[in-house]
Amino acid sequence: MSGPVLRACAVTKVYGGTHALKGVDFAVAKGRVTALFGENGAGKSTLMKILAGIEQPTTGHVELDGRQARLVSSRDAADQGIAIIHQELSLCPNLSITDNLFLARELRTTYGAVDRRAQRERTLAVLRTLEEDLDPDTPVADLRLGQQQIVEIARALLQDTRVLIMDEPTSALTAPEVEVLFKVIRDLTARGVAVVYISHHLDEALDIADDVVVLRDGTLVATAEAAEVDLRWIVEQMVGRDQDTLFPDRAAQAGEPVLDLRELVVTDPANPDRLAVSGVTLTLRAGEIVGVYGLMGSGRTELLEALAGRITPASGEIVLAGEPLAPAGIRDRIQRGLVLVPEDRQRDGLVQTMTVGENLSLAGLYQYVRRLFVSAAREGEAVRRVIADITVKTSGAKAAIGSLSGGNQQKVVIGKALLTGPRVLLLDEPSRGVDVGAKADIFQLMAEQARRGLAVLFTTSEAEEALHIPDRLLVLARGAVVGEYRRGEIDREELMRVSDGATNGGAVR
Amino acid sequence: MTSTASRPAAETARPDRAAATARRLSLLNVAFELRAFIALAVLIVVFSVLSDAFLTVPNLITMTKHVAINGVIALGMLLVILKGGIDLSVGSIVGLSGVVAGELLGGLHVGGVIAYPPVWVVIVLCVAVGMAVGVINGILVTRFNVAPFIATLGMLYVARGAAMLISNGATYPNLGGNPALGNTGFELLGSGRPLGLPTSIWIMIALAVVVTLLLAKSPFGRWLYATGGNERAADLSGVPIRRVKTIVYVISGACAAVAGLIIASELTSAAPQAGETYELNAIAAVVIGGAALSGGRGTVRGTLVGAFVIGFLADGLVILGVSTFWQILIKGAVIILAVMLDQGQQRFKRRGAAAAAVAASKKHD
Amino acid sequence: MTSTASRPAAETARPDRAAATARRLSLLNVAFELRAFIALAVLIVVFSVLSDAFLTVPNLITMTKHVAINGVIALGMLLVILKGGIDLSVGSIVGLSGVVAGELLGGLHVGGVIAYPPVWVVIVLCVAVGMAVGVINGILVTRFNVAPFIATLGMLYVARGAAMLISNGATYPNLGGNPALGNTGFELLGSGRPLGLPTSIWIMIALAVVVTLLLAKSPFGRWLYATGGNERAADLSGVPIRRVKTIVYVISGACAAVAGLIIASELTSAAPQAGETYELNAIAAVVIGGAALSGGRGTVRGTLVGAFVIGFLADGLVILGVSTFWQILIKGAVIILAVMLDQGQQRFKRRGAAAAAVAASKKHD
Amino acid sequence: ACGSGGSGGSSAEQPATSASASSGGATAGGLIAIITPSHDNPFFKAEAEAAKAQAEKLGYQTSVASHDDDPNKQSELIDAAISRQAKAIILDNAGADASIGPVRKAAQGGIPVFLIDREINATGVAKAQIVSNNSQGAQLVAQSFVEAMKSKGNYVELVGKESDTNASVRSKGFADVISQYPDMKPVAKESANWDQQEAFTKMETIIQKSRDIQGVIAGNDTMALGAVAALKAAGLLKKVVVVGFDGSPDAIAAIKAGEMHATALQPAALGATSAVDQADQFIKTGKTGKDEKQSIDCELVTADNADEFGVFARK
Ligand SMILES: Nc1ncnc2c1ncn2[C@@H]1O[C@H](COP(=O)(O)OP(=O)(O)OP(=O)(O)O)[C@@H](O)[C@H]1O
Ligand SMILES: Nc1ncnc2c1ncn2[C@@H]1O[C@H](COP(=O)(O)OP(=O)(O)OP(=O)(O)O)[C@@H](O)[C@H]1O
Ligand SMILES: [Mg+2]
Ligand SMILES: [Mg+2]
Repeated sequence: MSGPVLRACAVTKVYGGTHALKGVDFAVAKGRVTALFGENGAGKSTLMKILAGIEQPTTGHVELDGRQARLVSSRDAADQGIAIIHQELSLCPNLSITDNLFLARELRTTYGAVDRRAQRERTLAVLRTLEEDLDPDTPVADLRLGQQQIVEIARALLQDTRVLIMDEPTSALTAPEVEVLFKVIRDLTARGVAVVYISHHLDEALDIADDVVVLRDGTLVATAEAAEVDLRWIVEQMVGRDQDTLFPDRAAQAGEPVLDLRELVVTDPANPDRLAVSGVTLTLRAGEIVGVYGLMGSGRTELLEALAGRITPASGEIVLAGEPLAPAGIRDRIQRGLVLVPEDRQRDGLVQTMTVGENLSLAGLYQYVRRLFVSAAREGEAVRRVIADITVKTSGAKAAIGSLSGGNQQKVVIGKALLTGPRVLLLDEPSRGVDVGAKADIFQLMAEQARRGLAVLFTTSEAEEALHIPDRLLVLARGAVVGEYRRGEIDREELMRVSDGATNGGAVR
Repeated sequence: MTSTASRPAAETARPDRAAATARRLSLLNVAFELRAFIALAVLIVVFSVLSDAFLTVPNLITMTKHVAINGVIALGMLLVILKGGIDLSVGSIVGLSGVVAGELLGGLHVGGVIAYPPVWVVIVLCVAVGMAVGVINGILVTRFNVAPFIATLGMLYVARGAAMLISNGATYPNLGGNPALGNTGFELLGSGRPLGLPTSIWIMIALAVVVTLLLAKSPFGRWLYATGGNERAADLSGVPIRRVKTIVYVISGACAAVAGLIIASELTSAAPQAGETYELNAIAAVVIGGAALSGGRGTVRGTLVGAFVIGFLADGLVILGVSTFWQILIKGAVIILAVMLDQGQQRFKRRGAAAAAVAASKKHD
Repeated sequence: MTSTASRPAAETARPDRAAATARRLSLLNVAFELRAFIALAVLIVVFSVLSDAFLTVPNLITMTKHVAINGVIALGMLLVILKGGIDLSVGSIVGLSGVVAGELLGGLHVGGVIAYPPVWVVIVLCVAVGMAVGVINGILVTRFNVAPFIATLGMLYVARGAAMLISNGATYPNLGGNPALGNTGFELLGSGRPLGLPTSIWIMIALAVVVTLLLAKSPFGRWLYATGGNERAADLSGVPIRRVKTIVYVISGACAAVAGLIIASELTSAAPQAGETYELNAIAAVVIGGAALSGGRGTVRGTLVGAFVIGFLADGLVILGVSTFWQILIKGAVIILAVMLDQGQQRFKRRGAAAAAVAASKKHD
Repeated sequence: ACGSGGSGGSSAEQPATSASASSGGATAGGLIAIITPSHDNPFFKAEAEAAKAQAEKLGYQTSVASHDDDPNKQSELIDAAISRQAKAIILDNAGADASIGPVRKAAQGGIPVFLIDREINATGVAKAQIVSNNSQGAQLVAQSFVEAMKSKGNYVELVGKESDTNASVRSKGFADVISQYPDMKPVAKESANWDQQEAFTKMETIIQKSRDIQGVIAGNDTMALGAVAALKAAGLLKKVVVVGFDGSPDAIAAIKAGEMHATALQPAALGATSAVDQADQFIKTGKTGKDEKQSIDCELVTADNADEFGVFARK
């Protein structure tokens, strides 16, 4: 077809101690969709940020139309027709949809004022294209996650773009919304726009792609035409080995029931208009690993947070080892053996101003107190043991938490939970944002803990993980359990169908 | 993937009870939204009942004139707070601006000759001095990443020290100017009454209109709210956040300088210690007016009402002859109560919505 | 974060050079870590050179005694700032505590009889009053979600008003007590010299030791750093964040009350306006000492050094006979400069780490 | 007794000559520490400058500092003077009760303290207390005020900072006189914290309460001038008698301009110079030759004699 519009040449990027990109050559062509694949932390977002002028390459450069481009700010890039939809939502919650769409590129009247009417009309038009029926004056804070993502998309569409970069645009969208988006993308490519598409929903990405590029550990490992490859090939390239070895082999085992919940109802703390969890009943047994699969916003996090005592359920009952729990109280539950590894480790898991050791011992600190003071000896001993036990790669307990890689940071959060001596371990997306090796380590670790008699409940957004890791899998849709399966009882297609919430599935009960 | 996404059942079903609860609560919300107005109304009613002298047109004008000084400073402070910052240096700028006016009206020594700049030049230069302090605040915050609290705390001392040094601690006694020197008219800022209202009220009104327009109509206003709401997102969208941040400190400095000029003009004298602790009144006005210290939330209307609450409270207590000591205590209590109302409002909002959601789901089951 | 694009070429060519740079930069870091000490050392050297009277044992003891008051308040403030809050009410608590002491030493009217509580009871009750103000601050912040700045600003006025009302604005003249009434000894707090050092210095030392232990050894210290570093993470780890937050305000109130007692004892009289603006000195000491206003970072050592910098600066300027006006200006400049140094340090750190990473990776390849 | 003497003759030109640095090499006489309240008040400034000039004339080194009416800061400044082994301290103190301890501390440290302007509630501690007679001055001004108001009418009193002794002494002095005239009606008594802007604002508010005001009596000139500005703005100045206290140059100018009726001039320069002279005497001979308590009477300044006064002193 036509030549590359935008191209990264031998781009390297170093953040502090991590090499996010190592000499990557990457190009996108006019009128084509290039899908970029890679594990978490492979460097996809970093590469896109460099193409969009948000980050500067440590070495290497970016070419636009064959000439070296100077992209030192997102504004530069926007001026040259490069638009990006960010992976993390970057909207101002206090502004309306219209204001967000036109932020820093306001339409002006002849007097220089913001032309609200014109902006509103164009907002309506672009929302119509996306088949979204929203009032342009709604504050973004009042939108649900998926709608916010649509606002992000709309913002990119508003610009007169030649290159459109979409970094996980669909992570919170429903299937029909994705369909609409794909239609829009096809329209754009037909008009000659070059599109980069990143998604962890591999099949979906492969669906829309013309070209496929795979990054692994900051290195570009493969390029191909979409028509010539299949999912299996992509995963192989991404992971760099046969993916089944990722998952530990273990036989299901289940002992005594440890945790019982009955008809648990939780309202969404961020948006009390909706129920995040509506009537979940579930039993966890010692030594078993139970997975919870669901789309974004299906209520997994709220379910786990209600179990951990962070949010108070609206109704329902939680029984731990035969004793009903008080409605709230994280501390109480930790001491009774119920502990949560949160999904967002930066926001909820780690204290960045503290050392590795201090982070590890934080939740279980009460065990080392001797006569008012923390016994340094006991604490140090426990910390050393857990570092060795779960193989955290660090220079020592006194290292700054920020010096660790993402995977090792995640291990620290898990280690912190383990140091409380739990009976039930709750993990919310434990594999999110960690690299391949660490991911396998974490699953190994979960299996090990289960073998020692802990009950493990974890959530995931990855179908493969959902299918391979847990002894028992619950599928959540709109806050309700829509299916429950033992390992091997469900395949990928069925999982996708059920998790949409349209059909009720479920074999065992 | 062809399944049609039905809206969650909770949303489609409309149980009347839940909806009614929700409506009732949303009425409550409106009431709370007006809390600053309510606080003001309560004050006015209480004082009117307790004193005949309170609710008269001349007294209202006088009180509004007093409010104007804090109001002008608070409007500048509003912008800084909208961006998520704070400006502790405004009180010192008030003093510095007056001193500079005093110095300039007393004549500029230019190479052996003394030049007497006309009043408009003096005013422009004073405002420029306020803006210069704002620029320093802005540079410290944006370039050197000094926390706004600390940067402006430092400038609180520096500007006050400068005012003291320029004036050598003395008060400039007579700012009336001299017709022979062509620099009269300075006192009009304070004592003029165009259309029957004191100049300072007109200045506050004009400033309020300008800031309202700035916030509501100009791109800068959008950028400011965006920067305060989510700085990273604003940055990624191409908002020049450093410029926005610097500008708000500059405007705040200019507003404080204008307040300093009004005070100096009203007294036709300028003291270097003028404006001490005014920053606290301005911050209180902005926060009572519903702004969040974390940024992104706040309005001109609210800020003005906040300034009126503080000003009317102070004057009303004087009219009632309440002791100074009680005045101090009551002021603190009012600040806390007004802000607690705000928290109450937010909690009500959340609880109301939650109740509605649970009710809706129950109906559906 | 985005401005270092031009350096790479040189570094790729010479990995060993990069490593050397990294080492050099990390040495620099150590130097910057000590910046508060350096600032103090510079002050001491400068003042010693300029005045013979400065570096003498009696003068050092005297200056340290002056530092002690701000030091005691600052140690309480440190805890509040570590948690990510701020306490503006400490200055008013200083005044209130002295007034309560004055009132109690003058006798308590209990049902027609006047009781004269012994000095230790008076001290305990004064500290309790400070703690009570802290409890209110804590409740406002944790239960009513009032921003710490506003809650403690309100209490600044309320506590000051209360001090004025209790004393009716007057100073309590003679806190020496009466042997006949068994309430003598209050002045020892200020004028006693156990082991040759003024009591207030011992109090500061004792408090520093206690706070150091609290921070370094107790679970509470760990909880506090965690709450200030990342409140959400602390919460999820079972840290009782509300209790932690309330406690820091209570301790801060207690420290301020102790400072008020020291002042009243030194003067053997108590004025209701004592302690005005002391909150700013305390905050400045904590921040100069390297603490972050955002919480989670700060040390007792740094805070004390910060208090010494502010105290020695003030006393040294007096000894040199620098004019009051310059003193104000220089104080502001020192606060800003000290904090700018901190920012410089952080930037160096980041650059050093990047250089080290590049060097390390080159070795691997 | 000392009020009318012309001995302060040299003080008028003092401010201009105080340029020489005080931190220079050793001076034979040693150090005299001069501590006054804030330097942003013209009265205290004049006082400090007069003392400094006199001390330097007598061959002493000086150090000038202000305690901002903070007793604790005053205590620290006295500590600093003790550390530096000052030969004497000239002090305008920060509170009649709160200052006793620090003055005693200095005395125990062997440093004689000479109090000016304000006294302390103790005797035998300071070597001298050379105080303007606030009560006498207040009565003087009140008498003139009553006469100007023809012994009747509504008046407003602006009180100084309520925690300051001088505020209450003066207020009491006013009351001692005015209470003898039953037709003098107080309509408001407000504290304006010695501050001009606050006096202005409060006066404006009081005018709203009642425009039927014939007089304003203020605890210091700064507040009187604030009231003048407010009355002028309200168009009432011509009908209202305003009196103040201190005798600041600004007030004297206002008296000349007919905006104020009278003020009580405290001879700041006189007291300060006299204190330095006595300190010199004490250093050389071990005694001052005077009683400890010395009262300097205030002088009434009205339009009739305004021309005779300079900066807190007779010309
Ligand atoms: N601002 C930053 N500072 C330090 N390290 C960073 C920064 N941004 C990214 N990294 C690191 O760079 C590496 C690549 O991150 P990047 O976000 O590009 O991954 P990604 O492929 O987009 O992953 P994901 O699928 O999770 O979005 C990771 O190790 C990450 O931790
Ligand atoms: N319909 C909605 N309206 C408002 N906010 C929503 C909605 N759906 C999800 N959210 C928000 O998105 C976030 C993630 O959703 P939630 O935690 O409920 O689901 P989840 O299954 O854990 O999804 P994930 O962990 O993948 O984000 C939550 O903070 C939630 O408040
Ligand atoms: Mg990414
Ligand atoms: Mg989740």
